[in-house]
Amino acid sequence: MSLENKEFKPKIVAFCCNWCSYAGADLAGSSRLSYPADVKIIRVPCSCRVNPMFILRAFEKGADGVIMCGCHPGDCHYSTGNYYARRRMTLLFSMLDYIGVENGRTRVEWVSAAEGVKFSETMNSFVEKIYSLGENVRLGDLRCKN
Amino acid sequence: MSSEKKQAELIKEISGVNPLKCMKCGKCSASCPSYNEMDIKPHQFVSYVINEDIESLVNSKSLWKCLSCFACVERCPRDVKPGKLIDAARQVVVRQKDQDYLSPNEIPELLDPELPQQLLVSAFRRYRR
Amino acid sequence: MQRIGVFVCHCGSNIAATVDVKKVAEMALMEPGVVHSEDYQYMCSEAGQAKIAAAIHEKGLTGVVVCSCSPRMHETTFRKAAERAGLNPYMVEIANIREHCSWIHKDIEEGTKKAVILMRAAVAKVNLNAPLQAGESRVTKRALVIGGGIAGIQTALDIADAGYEVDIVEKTPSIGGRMSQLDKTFPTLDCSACILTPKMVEASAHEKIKIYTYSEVEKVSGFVGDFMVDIRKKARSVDMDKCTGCGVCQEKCPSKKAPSEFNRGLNTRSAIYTPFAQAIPNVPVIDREACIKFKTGKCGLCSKVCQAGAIDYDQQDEIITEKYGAIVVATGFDTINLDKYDEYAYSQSKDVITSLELERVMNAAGPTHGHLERLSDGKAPKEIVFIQCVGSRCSDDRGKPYCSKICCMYTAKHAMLIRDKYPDVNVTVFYIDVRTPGKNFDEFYRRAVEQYGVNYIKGQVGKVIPQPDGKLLVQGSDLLDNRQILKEADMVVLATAIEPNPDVRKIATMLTASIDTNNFLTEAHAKLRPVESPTAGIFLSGVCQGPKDIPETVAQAGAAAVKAIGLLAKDKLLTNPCTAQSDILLCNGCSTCENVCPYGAITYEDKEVNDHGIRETRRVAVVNNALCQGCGACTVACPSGAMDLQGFSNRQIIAEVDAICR
Amino acid sequence: MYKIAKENLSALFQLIADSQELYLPVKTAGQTNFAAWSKDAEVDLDTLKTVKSAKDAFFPQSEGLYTVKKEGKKMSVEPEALKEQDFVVFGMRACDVRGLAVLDNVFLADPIDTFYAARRDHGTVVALACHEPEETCFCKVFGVDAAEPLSDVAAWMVGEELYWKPLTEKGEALTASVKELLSDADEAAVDAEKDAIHHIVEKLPYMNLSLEGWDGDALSEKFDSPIWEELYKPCLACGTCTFVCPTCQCYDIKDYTAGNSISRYRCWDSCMYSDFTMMAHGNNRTSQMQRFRQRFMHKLVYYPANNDGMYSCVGCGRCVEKCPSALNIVKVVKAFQNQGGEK
Amino acid sequence: MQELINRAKELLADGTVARVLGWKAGDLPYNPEPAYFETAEAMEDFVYNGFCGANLSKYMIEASRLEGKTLVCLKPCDTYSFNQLIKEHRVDREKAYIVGVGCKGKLDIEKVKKQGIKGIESIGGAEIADEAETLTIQTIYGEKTCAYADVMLERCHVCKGKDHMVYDEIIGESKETKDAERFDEVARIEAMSPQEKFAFFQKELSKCIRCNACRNACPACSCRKCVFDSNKFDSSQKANVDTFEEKMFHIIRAFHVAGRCTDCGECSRVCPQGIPLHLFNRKFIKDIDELYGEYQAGEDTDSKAPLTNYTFEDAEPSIVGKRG
Repeated sequence: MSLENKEFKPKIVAFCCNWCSYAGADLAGSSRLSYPADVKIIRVPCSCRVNPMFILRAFEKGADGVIMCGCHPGDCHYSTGNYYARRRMTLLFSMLDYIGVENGRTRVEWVSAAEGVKFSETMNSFVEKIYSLGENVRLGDLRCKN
Repeated sequence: MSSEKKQAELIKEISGVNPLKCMKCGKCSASCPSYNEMDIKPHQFVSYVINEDIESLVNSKSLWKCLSCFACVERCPRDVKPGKLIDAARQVVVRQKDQDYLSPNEIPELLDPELPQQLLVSAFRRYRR
Repeated sequence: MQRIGVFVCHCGSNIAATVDVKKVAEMALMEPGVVHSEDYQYMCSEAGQAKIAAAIHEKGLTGVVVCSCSPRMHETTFRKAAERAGLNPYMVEIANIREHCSWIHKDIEEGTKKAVILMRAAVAKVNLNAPLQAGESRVTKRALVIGGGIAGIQTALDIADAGYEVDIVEKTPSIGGRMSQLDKTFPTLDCSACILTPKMVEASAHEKIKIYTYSEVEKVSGFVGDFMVDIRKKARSVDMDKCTGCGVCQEKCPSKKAPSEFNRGLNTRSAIYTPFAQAIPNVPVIDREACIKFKTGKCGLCSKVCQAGAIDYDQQDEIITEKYGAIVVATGFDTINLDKYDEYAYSQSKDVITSLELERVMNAAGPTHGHLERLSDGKAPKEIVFIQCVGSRCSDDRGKPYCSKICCMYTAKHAMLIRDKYPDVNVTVFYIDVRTPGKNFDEFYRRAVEQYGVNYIKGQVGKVIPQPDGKLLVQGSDLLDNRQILKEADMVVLATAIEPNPDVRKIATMLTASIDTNNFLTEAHAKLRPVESPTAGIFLSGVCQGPKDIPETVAQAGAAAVKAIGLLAKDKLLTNPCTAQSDILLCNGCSTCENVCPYGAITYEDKEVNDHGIRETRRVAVVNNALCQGCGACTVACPSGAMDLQGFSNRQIIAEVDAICR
Repeated sequence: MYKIAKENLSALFQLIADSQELYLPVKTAGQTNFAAWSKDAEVDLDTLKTVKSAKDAFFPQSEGLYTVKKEGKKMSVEPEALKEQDFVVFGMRACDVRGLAVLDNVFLADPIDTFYAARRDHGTVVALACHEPEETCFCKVFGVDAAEPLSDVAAWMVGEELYWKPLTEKGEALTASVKELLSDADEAAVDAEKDAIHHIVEKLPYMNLSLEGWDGDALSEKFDSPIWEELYKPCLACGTCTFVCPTCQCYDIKDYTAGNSISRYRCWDSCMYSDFTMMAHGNNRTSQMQRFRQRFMHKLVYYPANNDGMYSCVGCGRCVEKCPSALNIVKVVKAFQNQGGEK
Repeated sequence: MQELINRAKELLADGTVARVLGWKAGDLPYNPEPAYFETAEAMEDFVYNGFCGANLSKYMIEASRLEGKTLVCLKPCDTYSFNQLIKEHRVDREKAYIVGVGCKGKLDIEKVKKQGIKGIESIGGAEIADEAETLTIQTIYGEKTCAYADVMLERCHVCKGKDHMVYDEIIGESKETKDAERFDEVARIEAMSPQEKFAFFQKELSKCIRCNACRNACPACSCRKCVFDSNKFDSSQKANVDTFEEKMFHIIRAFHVAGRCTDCGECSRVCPQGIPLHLFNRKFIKDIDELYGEYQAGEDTDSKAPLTNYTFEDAEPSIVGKRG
């Protein structure tokens, strides 16, 4: 890893649904399963609440990676929310890939309330990926780069 | 990785089977037409792979007694397919023995007109994947 | 501009060990809108809550941020505390600096930095919070039970006994369900009919219970406390008020070729029929597919012999619309189709039967009048083989991945009953595992082995081969003895997997109740809310939620009833105020939101709007707050941003994003 | 009068760019617009009209005004610096040059727009005569001569030569700085070119458009005309006409929050937009008809009323080419003519 | 065209329709404008030729609120948009009398001019009835010609077909103009390296002037107030201050019309900077077709749109990285 990368502290936004993934993150916390502090979680009622605008907004404002977590398909608290979210995110990610944004910068994982370990592992691997990709330069507003 | 472990992994890879899915119901052994001639029974193939005792498996009589009728593959409720495992074990042996491979287009020239058609079909069925 | 107070909890050392709480409190004062900040040992304690209340009073706070443990833990605590101090509870937000920060980080500098950012995000959100009021909705004090088996009957009785009206909708001509088809019940071996029939009678006689048999739920609208349900009463062709249940019509009916549903098709019934002798109501229906009168126009014999003049060939389906406050689903189960298991020769031999069919064979009212005999030739069997887990615990698409739970016990029951009544018959059970958790269950199974000499063999059957002499050659394996077994049997009984009644998918869709891949209805919480559907006002009773035996079903039925009673006992319901709201000035009326709403909470109305001086009537979305659960699917589906979610608004979430990325 | 061989133009551009910024028509992804010169830029002087006019060079589509920074509870305001560096805009057309005069009347009148003024002070314009004016052109209607690009330096492209004539002090200064690449020339070739251009202009359909009845006094007569109700109908309310126009000068002021700072910037606005001049109480133009009317009334009535009869249209014809619904100022003028005829 | 005019006059006369929505001849040979005609006399100015590219479905949103029926001339591809608008309750089918007009491909004057043809006085061969394969263009520099197919709009080369999806009657023949595969260009970009993709879109989008022509011409962008004009997301934007804004705008616009866009090509047609905006929409269409089954928006008025639908087995978002 280059010297630059050592100094690089990525900003990572994680959208977590209230019923599964946020609880999974809580479980990771109470189980003391660590993951890098670069990840900051935003609680949403359901993965279907995550608007592509939020994800682009995060990148605009300087995020280096955005991950969305929700209940496993079939387990949505609102029964169908994550199905819609899955299609929306698939299309959005595909578009970002299409315009040349590295596709590792976005990810969706389904994490249940019981999967503290998975939550922590997911975050660790995602952060690692973002470190390997380095700073997000393709999808940000220059004015936010201080 | 020990060579036994490697071989067990290889068998899993070739067969595409996850032996841990086995719930030890024995339906494979119940279905097997060669059961009585086998020293290691079909349901035991699975545990030999799990326990990475490939040595015993490849040296068993069963390895060559399996008819590849695939009754166990068809009936296995857990998608474990012991027939595929034993088939994969044979592959491992074949590869170890450094034998030549044939490509399908070489076969016609080597064909003995007396060769039973069934043998061919069975061979293809076995090795198509 | 809000006046926000930030309260940073130490949580003893849980937070304070890895987060510099003083620093977080100090940094909070830099944030826009923050007028007060402090830290305290235990914010959730009485004293901590008092600090929040004091600050609300003294500093005139309009918003509160508590940096503490997960909102899933204490959000309600702090919101209630704020409410007691006169602040709208929805002006409180939690920054989770324990589970999401202090507990997973070791470095205090890193932890503090992150805690500050989480605090900032919460402050940014509160800046945009608006006071929310929980709405109220009324409760119709009447419950609907879908399904008239033991689960439905028990639920209905319990609700009715609490003094509320209950309607049961049953698809078949009689209530009773699967239990009415059973002969004896484990582990006590008492007669199924003897314990079920009194319940059926009690239900039908109960003044608070109304039973719609031969009826189906057609449409459900509305929401918790106020469901509107259309019930289709299928044409019975018999006037229920006039019929005396004498049964003459069934005797005289010349069409007797229809397979008897009640006897699992093992024998036939007349075209006009009651499914079984103790049917309730004891009023027959005409099977129009089988009836000669309906097929050819000629006959009419039943009408001629009916002294009550109850036969009515012109009867039409009738739609009844009724309001309910709560709905209990008790749709039960059926056995799976065995077409894909041709190795067991089920469709080839009449002597290979399912356990449910065996129940009918053993039953005095069954096709053999209770005599154990081969259905092919009527001979008494000498050798019977039971095969367990047929279609259960199966990971391919032939069967079901789950354990059907009841088979081990009923097979022990069957084996025991046969050995008891016919000691000369050999009984062999091929099993994978014998599962007997339950009171007196394992004792029961051991009795079958030890007292009755049932031969249990660990190993599955591979194949059943019908022999020319009518015998069945069973090829199985004995895994413990490591041998293959070839056994000649006279009869083979398959412990067939059970699956939810196939109709339940349609019903779940109508109710917007969630359903899993196996068609079992999903409970709101696997452990803590096992009898409630995630959809408010929908409760689950019996096997529609998961495989169960009778005592469990009855227990769950009672639990579902209590939950329903708890709902019906309320005069008003408080609704979650974090619901979607449509801005009528921005709404296009495109129905996209309506299409993704899992609750049917969005409807469209033509409304008069005043858009900057332009008055016109527009088709706009209207959210029913009582129905909306606040998932937010609509807010993203809405292209114009007209639909927004209170408490998690677009601007609030964006403010959080901005604060984190700052 | 000087000249330079076309093949030496890149050397000329390099020389200019050595000492100051140079903007000129550059083709990017198939479209030609004014952009900063670079070695790799595909300079395109053959396309008559850039998509956007050269207005950006003096009045950019968006420009920062000031930034507010916050550290802790402390705030600081940093105004955006005014243009301090000299620059050259090469290849503007006569109509666009007139466009600058229209903007000058707005931005250089009291109170002076300092951002614009600074750019005007530092900018030198080399304008190019239109070799082949097109059917969408109607500059002549506004007294603009496509053959006489009156700016700091006027230039003509004739055959393989570019003729160069400084007209102002700034023009002379620029000429002096690139003298080494220029050679003296007589005016004969240019005169012939001018004749040829005039000859083409005579044949173009819009060049004789009559603006009779359109002046600063025509306010109520035009404003109240029922014709607008018909004219605006195909308008999709996009801002294409506005953004390609060399004279449209309306802007909006907006704030952008970038983490710990807020930058206030201005950006072009369009009177076609529903939120144009939106105020707290709402909007004083509530219908698209009103917004549509505003654009043309401004160009042909309000502006002349305040600027000694000068129209704020220069006849560049960009709106004629680019309107998605094929609407344009010529159609508006003609519609009123026809109406007059019928009455 | 005369048949169309006669029929329109008839329908106006017998009161079936209150107005006709079609095109009015422009003052140049290639700039007819969308127009309403309320009388037989006004119909004198009616024109329908190869330059009548505008998709009039969009205008029907407003026309649906007027008294009486509007006769609207829709080309085959426009009818998809109309159907989609019916589905979204944005137009009233009862208020429209749809005349499906024939189409033999629409022309792009920019492409004519790109061939170096200037000083245009008149254009022959653009009439629908003409069988001509070439356009004959009179210019002040003399007569020029160009092949019809060479100057057709991009969308006509990948024409969805000559059938009208919804109509009351059809007047005029349509011609098959498809001579390219719809997704070829998208596939070409997909095959690029991330750097190339980024450079390609960066270059194209750098031209964007945020004039909103694409949005305002788009029949799927039928919002009363666009999110980019409202403060609902703090996303109100007007200027191209930073390249990000263009990306945000075009991605979100494409996303909002995903599953609703009929690929009518208006966005690309109207873009003053010639940005191939259809490449965004078509990317989503291609993805939807590949991941969720073929779906053509506007083919009907009642099917579930891909983004308001789902199956349990839907692809996971990670498929994006796996497809390579």
